[in-house]
Amino acid sequence: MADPMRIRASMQGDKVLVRVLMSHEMETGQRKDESGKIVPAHFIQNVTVTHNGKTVLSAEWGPAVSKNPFLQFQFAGGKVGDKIQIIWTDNKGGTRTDEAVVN
Amino acid sequence: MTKGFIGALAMLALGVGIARAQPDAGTLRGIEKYREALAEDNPAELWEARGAELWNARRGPKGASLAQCDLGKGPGVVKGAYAELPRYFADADRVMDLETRLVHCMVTLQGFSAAEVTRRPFGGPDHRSDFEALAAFVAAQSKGVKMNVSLDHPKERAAFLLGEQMFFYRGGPHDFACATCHGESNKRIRLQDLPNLTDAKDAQRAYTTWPGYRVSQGELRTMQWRLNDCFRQQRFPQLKFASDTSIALTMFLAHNANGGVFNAPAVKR
Amino acid sequence: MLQKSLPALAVVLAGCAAMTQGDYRDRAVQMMKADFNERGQAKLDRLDQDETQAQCSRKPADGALDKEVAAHIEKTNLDRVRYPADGKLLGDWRAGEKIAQSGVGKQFNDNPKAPAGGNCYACHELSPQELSYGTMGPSLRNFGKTRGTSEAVQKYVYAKIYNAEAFTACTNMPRFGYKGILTEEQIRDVTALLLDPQSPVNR
Amino acid sequence: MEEVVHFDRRRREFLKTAGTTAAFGALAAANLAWPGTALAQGAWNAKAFSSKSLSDVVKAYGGAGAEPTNDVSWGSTPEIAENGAVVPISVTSRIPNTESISILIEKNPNALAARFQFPQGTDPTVSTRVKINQSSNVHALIKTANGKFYVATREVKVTIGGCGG
Repeated sequence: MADPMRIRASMQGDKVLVRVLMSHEMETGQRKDESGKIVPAHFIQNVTVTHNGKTVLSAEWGPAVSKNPFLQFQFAGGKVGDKIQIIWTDNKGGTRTDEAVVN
Repeated sequence: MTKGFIGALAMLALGVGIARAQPDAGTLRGIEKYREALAEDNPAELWEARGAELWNARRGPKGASLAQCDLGKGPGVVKGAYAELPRYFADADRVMDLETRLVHCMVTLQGFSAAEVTRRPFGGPDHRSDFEALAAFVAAQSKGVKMNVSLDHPKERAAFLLGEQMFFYRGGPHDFACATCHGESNKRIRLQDLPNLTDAKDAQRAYTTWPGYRVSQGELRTMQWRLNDCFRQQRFPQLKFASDTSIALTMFLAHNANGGVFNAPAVKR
Repeated sequence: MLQKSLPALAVVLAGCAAMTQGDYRDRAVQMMKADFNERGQAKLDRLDQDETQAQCSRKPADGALDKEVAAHIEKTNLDRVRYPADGKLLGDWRAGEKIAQSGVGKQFNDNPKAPAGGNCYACHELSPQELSYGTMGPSLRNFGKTRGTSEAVQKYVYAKIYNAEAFTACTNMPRFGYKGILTEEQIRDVTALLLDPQSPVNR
Repeated sequence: MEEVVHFDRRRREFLKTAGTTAAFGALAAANLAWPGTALAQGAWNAKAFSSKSLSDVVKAYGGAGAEPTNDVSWGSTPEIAENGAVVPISVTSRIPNTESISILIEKNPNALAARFQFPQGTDPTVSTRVKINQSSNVHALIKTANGKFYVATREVKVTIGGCGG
């Protein structure tokens, strides 16, 4: 499910507030399907957020992050019109990159 | 069974009625905080975005988009359409809810077969539902619009009255009807408030918040799914997707919610 | 399934101004019977009502339940109560607590061979440890503590769980024994959950 | 088969999105070798994510122990969750030079849920949503730039909801 992320980046005072929704199953590897077989783990492991090319957040995730993950944080030094890029990669090699502009 | 025993039973039954369970205030406040924390940044937006793409995508044997689909307010008019559904459509000579109308448009505009597009109408871990995405997209275009479902056409009125009968119809091993859980005000199942769907205020609050992102499933669910899953828990057989029964019940619920301001997709437990 | 023909409905609806409530009821039943698929253990006969279900399928507009009908419902259902042959009415409250917590059973996606739950907490407060309880039914907290465990009380509790319609016509509570949802042993266990002095319900 | 198809699709989309620069292509290829692959963009500490306890997670990140702290606020984190599948967690550290915040769920099969690293200029505050199997202590584990670990703890109750079936 590599649907685009929903990224909101907005100025809150002198900080840029970033809110992200990602489309991902975040399968734990412990759930059984209807035939009783274990569904293999499938989850986002790394998230990196860059602002004008500089990393402003990096995260490691396990399968306990909820399905269709949400992330919110804030950083200084940004302004309206700046570019935010987010990359995630999962444990099966899936990945997705999306961008947003600070408003 | 003696007379005395029956009398004792009656007294016991009365005694049971005295101590009504009061919701634990601290627990309910905590749950309220939980719901507030989830109200923003609703993953339903992911479905809305995919629905918008699907709406405009050229698909099916005819390679057409749904952009000319008439949801009741004219071809291609999406804004406010959901707040007036279900409604009678002359071109099909039938009352339709949103999903039934989407099937109609997929068949007539895009050339799909109805059986094909409704084979797996609900999404899961290994399958994504186009209806759930499209319903999220269409419903979101009615945010802030007052529910205004008409019973002017005889078939609309008939659907409502049939839906009402179904709502109160008891059956199955548990004797459950829709009304068992949704016919009284101020009741909870576990910690979830049960809307009284025969009461305007409760019906408005409930109906205007579907479709919803169901956090327990991580899926966007629609009214068709809601009815299907209620019947599962009523211990009934499986309701057919976009069936007349589903439309009649939806008509009953939607009309009861008239006047409520539409505010979906919402977040649901 | 979407191509289902509707001529019958069209004919009925053409004269709908003249349709009575009873007509709508019959038409609604016909429509439902066409609009469900059997799945798993949930066959289409689950849409067939017994007498009690039919008498209790009432809209608010139908007014209060007729006293004679109510008495009839309670009498016929009381006659259907079957007590255990060995006369033992109290089981294991620990097993009863598990039954009270479990909401599975009889659904089309449930394993028909696995035991069903009673789902008591969905509607009732019981043990103080469980915060997540419903309010559709009365609180059963301290049920045995306030009523004792006399044979009359035991028989009442067993019978109420077995067939609640015997005591309150058109109650929302399922007829767990009569409808084969819970076994005799399970009903004994839930009876113990309510009455046993050691049960958390009474502590 | 399904997974293979999905993988290819994701990979294609990735390449399309990120552009087919050599660097990104190499990254995608490296990912094939999971598990245990360190990605160019950031390491994934397999040992930490398979740890069962707070102390093992601290060890996996090179510490000896964590000192309890009250200099953490929990924002919108609820004390009771209607559904354990999605529990909003919000953590803000007031500890100077906070470099990372990890969120641990004591009673989950593996304790560590997520770890966030804050470069200079990023506030040590983060909100996310996690799965909590049963009522449990939730730990916010803070690591500072000088390698010290601090921990704040709060309980989150998870309720059973709905019709139960």
